[in-house]
Amino acid sequence: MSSIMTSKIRQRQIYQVISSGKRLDGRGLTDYRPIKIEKGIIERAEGSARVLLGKTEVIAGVKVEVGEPFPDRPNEGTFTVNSELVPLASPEFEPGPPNEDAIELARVVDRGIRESQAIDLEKLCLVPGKKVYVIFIDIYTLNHDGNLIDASALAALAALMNTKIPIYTVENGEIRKTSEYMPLPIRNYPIAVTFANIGDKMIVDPWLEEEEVMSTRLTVTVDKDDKISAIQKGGGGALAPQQILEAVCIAKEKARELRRLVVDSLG
Amino acid sequence: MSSIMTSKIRQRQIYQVISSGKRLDGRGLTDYRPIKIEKGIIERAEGSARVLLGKTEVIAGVKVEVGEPFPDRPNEGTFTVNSELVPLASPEFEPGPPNEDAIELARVVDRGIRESQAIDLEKLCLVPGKKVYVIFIDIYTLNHDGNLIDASALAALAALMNTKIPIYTVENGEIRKTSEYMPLPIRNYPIAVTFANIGDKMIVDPWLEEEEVMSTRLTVTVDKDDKISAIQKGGGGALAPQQILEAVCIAKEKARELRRLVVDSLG
Amino acid sequence: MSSIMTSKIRQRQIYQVISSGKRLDGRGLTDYRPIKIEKGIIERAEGSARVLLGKTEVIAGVKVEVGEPFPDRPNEGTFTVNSELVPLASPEFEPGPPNEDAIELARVVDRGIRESQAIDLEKLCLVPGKKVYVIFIDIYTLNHDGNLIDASALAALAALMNTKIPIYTVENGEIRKTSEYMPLPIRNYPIAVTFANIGDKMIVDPWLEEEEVMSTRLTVTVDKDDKISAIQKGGGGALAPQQILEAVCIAKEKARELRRLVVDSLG
Amino acid sequence: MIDEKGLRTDGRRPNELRPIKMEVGVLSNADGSAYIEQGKSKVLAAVYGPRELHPRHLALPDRAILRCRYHMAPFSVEERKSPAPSRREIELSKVIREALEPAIFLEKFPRTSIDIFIEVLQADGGTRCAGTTAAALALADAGIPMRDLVAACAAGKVDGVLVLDLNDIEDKEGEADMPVSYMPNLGLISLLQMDGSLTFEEFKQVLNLALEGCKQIYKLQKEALKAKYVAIKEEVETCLQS
Amino acid sequence: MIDEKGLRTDGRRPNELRPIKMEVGVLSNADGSAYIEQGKSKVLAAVYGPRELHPRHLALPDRAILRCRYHMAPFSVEERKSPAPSRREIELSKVIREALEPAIFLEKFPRTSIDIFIEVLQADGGTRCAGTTAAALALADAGIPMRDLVAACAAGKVDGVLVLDLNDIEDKEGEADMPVSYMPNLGLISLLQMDGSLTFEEFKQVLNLALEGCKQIYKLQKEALKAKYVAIKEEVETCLQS
Amino acid sequence: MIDEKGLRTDGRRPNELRPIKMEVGVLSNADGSAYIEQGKSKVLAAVYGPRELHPRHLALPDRAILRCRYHMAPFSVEERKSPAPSRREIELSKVIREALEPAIFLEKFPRTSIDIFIEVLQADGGTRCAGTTAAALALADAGIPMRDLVAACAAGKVDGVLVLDLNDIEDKEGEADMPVSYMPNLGLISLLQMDGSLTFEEFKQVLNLALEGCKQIYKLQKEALKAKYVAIKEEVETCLQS
Repeated sequence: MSSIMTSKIRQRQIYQVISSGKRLDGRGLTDYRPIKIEKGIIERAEGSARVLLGKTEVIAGVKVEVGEPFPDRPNEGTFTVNSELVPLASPEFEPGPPNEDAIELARVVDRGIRESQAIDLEKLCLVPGKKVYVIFIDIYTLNHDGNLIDASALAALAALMNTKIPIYTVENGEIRKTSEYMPLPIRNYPIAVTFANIGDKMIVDPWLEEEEVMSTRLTVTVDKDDKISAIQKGGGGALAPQQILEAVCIAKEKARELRRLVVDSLG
Repeated sequence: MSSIMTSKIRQRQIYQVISSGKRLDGRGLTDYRPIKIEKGIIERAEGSARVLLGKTEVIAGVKVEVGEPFPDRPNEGTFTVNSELVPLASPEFEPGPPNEDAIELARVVDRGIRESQAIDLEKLCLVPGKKVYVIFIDIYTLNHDGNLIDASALAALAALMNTKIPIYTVENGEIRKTSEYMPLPIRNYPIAVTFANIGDKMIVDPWLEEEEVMSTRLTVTVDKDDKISAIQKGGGGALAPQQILEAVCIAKEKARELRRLVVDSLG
Repeated sequence: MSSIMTSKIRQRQIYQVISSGKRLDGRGLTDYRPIKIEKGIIERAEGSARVLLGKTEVIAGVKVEVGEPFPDRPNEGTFTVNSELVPLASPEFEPGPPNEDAIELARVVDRGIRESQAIDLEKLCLVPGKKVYVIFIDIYTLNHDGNLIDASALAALAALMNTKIPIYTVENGEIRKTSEYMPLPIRNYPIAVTFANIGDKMIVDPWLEEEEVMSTRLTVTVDKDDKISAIQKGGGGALAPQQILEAVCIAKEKARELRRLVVDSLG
Repeated sequence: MIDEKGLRTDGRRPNELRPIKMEVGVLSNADGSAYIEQGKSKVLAAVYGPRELHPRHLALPDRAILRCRYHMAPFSVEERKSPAPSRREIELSKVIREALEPAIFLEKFPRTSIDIFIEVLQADGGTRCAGTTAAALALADAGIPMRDLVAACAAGKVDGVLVLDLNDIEDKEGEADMPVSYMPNLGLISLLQMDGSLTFEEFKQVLNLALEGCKQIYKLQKEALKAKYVAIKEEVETCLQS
Repeated sequence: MIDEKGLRTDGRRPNELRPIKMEVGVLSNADGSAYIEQGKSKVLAAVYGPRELHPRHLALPDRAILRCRYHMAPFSVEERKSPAPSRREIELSKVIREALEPAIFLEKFPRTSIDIFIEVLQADGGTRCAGTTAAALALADAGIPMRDLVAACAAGKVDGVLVLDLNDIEDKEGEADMPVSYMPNLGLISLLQMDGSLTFEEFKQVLNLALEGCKQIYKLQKEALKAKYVAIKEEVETCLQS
Repeated sequence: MIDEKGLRTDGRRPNELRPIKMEVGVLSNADGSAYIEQGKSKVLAAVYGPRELHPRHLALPDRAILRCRYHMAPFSVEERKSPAPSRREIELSKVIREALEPAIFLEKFPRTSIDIFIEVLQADGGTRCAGTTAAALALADAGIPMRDLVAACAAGKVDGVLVLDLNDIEDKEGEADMPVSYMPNLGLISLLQMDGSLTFEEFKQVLNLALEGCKQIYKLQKEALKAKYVAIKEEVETCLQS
């Protein structure tokens, strides 16, 4: 059990079944696994959510502080996305500072949120050039069964939608925390849709064993207006332009489907 | 000589002698080795002391700076305890950042000082919320022959009692260093007493070879009013409640004995 | 090719030729390899230069920021020298923080500039005690074929001579960047001259294979007034006092020669 | 922090545990896992091993190496915590490892490692005890042979009253906090720390109080383990019937 | 950033590359190397290998390991960059490695490593593409057998106009940036990233624009390789004649 | 810093060493150790080895590896020093190692390491020299065969006067500082650094002054070594008589 590396035989099987247009777990090539989104699970965090994508489990927590804006954006709050592949989630994960996989994961989620302008950063300024809200989005992988990007992006978005930030009063450039809270101003809903290329097929939401077989990964992040906010190719393979165009098309549909789930879960 | 790991035969010998109520170096089970405390050995430090506990040798140096208080304690100075197991002290010690042993050592000493309120931190405030004295207690192990905790706690206490801090004048929130000094305000004298469990016996002040044989370590820190300030069990063994209660009783007596030594040495 | 370690046979050959007063590449014992200095190669940096010393290639870039002075030098700008032995320069170099060789290299170059007072730091003060120019000199080794110290010192000096710093206006302690620039105030021209001791000979400007054979390295930095600003012995060998005195004499001549090159290249 | 009725800030009596929820086998990748909620503290533990050790020269010829990491999620505390391990986390990792070590038959698995990972998802006091309790469950869930379970609970002194299972504010503002772990069948204490100020008499009482708490926790651990096996049995039966 | 004549800040037409200079074999120690200037971006790449791998247990029995470090010189950007690798540099190192990997016959060199080092000496946008382009040349220069060269180029959208090969200000202030690497003979894309906001139709056009750019870069790569062999040939001939 | 009588801030004549105290064999765990006080500078050195080297692949087949760490205690200087090694400490560790290396018969102990640890307990100038002097004693105390002792001392220029053995303020405010280490029997210099400003003629004189200082230090080293053997002899005799 400690090694979850898939055997060669199993790998060939996965490959062959997908070549014939099916998947070992019975899904269609562009079907997601069952998704469950729970909000507000960490009461101490200003926002939080847990996402189950099949057996993949991810928690995102949002903490809000007050800090300084970036010099070139004096009127905007800031946010950072951090991802930790904690070692309880997989025998392959090791303690220590984030490796390239964790960093790529965080940066792909970050770009989806940033480029779709999901957070209205201008509403997060308290004293221009001096004090702004600083939003930390921490993504914690608890069980890794494939497609961490989509699960993480979903968890981050759900946690942001669940976030309440403390209201401050500003007097003479001094800020004071009140006991009131307001929702984090969210104005877009970016959804990451990840494909795995296996043989000549592009499948959606690969699970762990499929990831071990895939040659290439492609993540397309689509915003609420069907616009593409971010793309990331991963893995050591390559794709034909036509494969990419088809994936982008499918991503648009899938993103709508998933967006409905997040919005519903937060009713 | 480079390896100071005790041989199996020697280990058995230590074990058997202790089982019969004696120790290889002739001490009784609750006797300390000879203790020597020297104060003021580092003139450049605001306070310092060297402790010899048998062949175990530890130096503590105190440096005093001015810095900011913690936000939740605006009227108090701060202190930190740091411990370094420098590689000249033992073939087992390696250069690099403090490992778990060094960190535990520092934190046990820290808790003894903190919980007994040995330093009157409120007297170390210069400008409330802005400027306070910041005390650094650095513990340096020079030769490791067992029971580093008690030696370190003694050295830290002696160094604090030896410390003179510069007097500042405060005008309009601006501070200015004067040429005057005053003693660091000390109001309690916590003493750490460490036991090793070997067989069914609890012995005091284990030396290195005894530490290699012990199953469990227990440190009880007692303050000047015979109150317990801190306890730390270490090592991979376990103790019966009765053993713990007995140790705590003995610790009270031993702490008085050692406290006298520190106070005398600073006469 | 991946290993550039010289074979034993080759090493003996180098040794013997030098013993007879010659060098394998035809140079005399105190000759430098051909030197080429190019200035201003990095337009984004405030100053930059590339030095080719035979096949050894080094780039130095200068960045200028505004920061705080050191507390004990409130009226002076500051500078730091940093050196990176980037892994594309040699199969022996590895990614990661600077090792002892890179640190020594940077500190030897630093001392030459600092002790000869090459930069007029007092002219780099904007608001005494608060705002000064902060100069970063970054030395990048691109190809390592021996004698990195001399090449780095030359590149650093040339880059400094090429540096333009933005002019600031100061009003009520507030500084404002103007669109004007002025040259960095340079008032001395320290030149590092490095010797390798091979057999009983002291040779100048060792190339990589000679460095592998040398027992000791000696760097003498000489300023524009023929004064010695810095010396550094390196390598695990030792030198007779007479060898050192002779080297210092030769260094004076060589430094003049090289200084002319730098000044000319910046004409 | 104790009102006129003798009740605590969260309405508990002095010798009362917080509401506790335990679940075993919550993570599919780990060899064993457990989740515990104790009041608002939420802690997850996972065990990997016995497994091959890297780097190999660390392996011991006569027993398994036990490794333990206690780690807090950045969002688990009031002010965001940097993910880099703090000195406190390093100390607690050691203390918890040493609390579990005497319970495990390490000698049965020479040359391997048993790795325990504890993640504090939300911290409201008592997380080292909750982590120890959960880790013991995860070890059992991984099928690692043990001399006894390890049950952990703190007791202490708040506003002059001796209390069981301190929450965060009681820990920070109270007079003493004493985390204890106990192996009830062996009658042995494997984790013991204290900070604060207690007379010898008080110490004795607080220790006893903590041991009582441990015994209650122990019962809950047994139930949680049983619940998992019942669940598995039901699953198997459903499977057989279908 | 597009003027009334439809020209860009640096005077280029939307579908025009910046002036590009490539040179192969510029470093004597590396097994292969290349230098590229693309506008004001200046990037150096070197390849070491196939060579023995340390530590050895990382070696693979059936193929070479490809390693890649993309790194920026402290003086390469407006504000001095700390030499420690940033998260961005770590991500780009991965992305570039994965862009080159499908082009290399790694299976020909089991148990070895091939190490690619990319140093950005000056950054003015498009450095990951320039780095990929230069690294592909350095691999060829090192004589490593390849399925195809890898040519990289970004395209994007600036002030509503779809443009090729964005410079720094266009990247930062524009609406979208999409770096692409292409293996023209294989017809495959090996690097693809995008950030910004594009409709599906725009995405299609930007992708095509980027591919056109890659094809032009590919031609320049071939010329640079040829130039080196001509230079070597001339050197040899001069040598023979003398 | 030189008064009208030609005396220095601490009352010394220009060519006078500070009061020096040396003691050999001061630590029981180390294979060799020594303590030196030179004015207010207090330095401890210890040697471990020759001993097996970890990791083993660093070992050399034909000689021992010499490793050296020069480190300052946080409380050794005016403003508390972070315990992490500074760039200065890393450089001095290298320089001191290279000063001692030519004195040791490393070839007698292939595949081992000899580790030197120098701890500056209090710094008042000249600590790299004091550290080198103490380390040489510790090596001798460890019984490691040496070609010669290594004695170190600085000389320099302060207020226009050439002086021996600079203290902290003379080093910082003076015109030049030149640390030197010397092996008197071999007549060789193994550590040489200088910073400041000296004419060629001054350099010559400062070098000679430093060598004179080294020779005096060398005598003190011999006495310290003798003192230890006398002490041991006495101990043994007392032991035999009792």
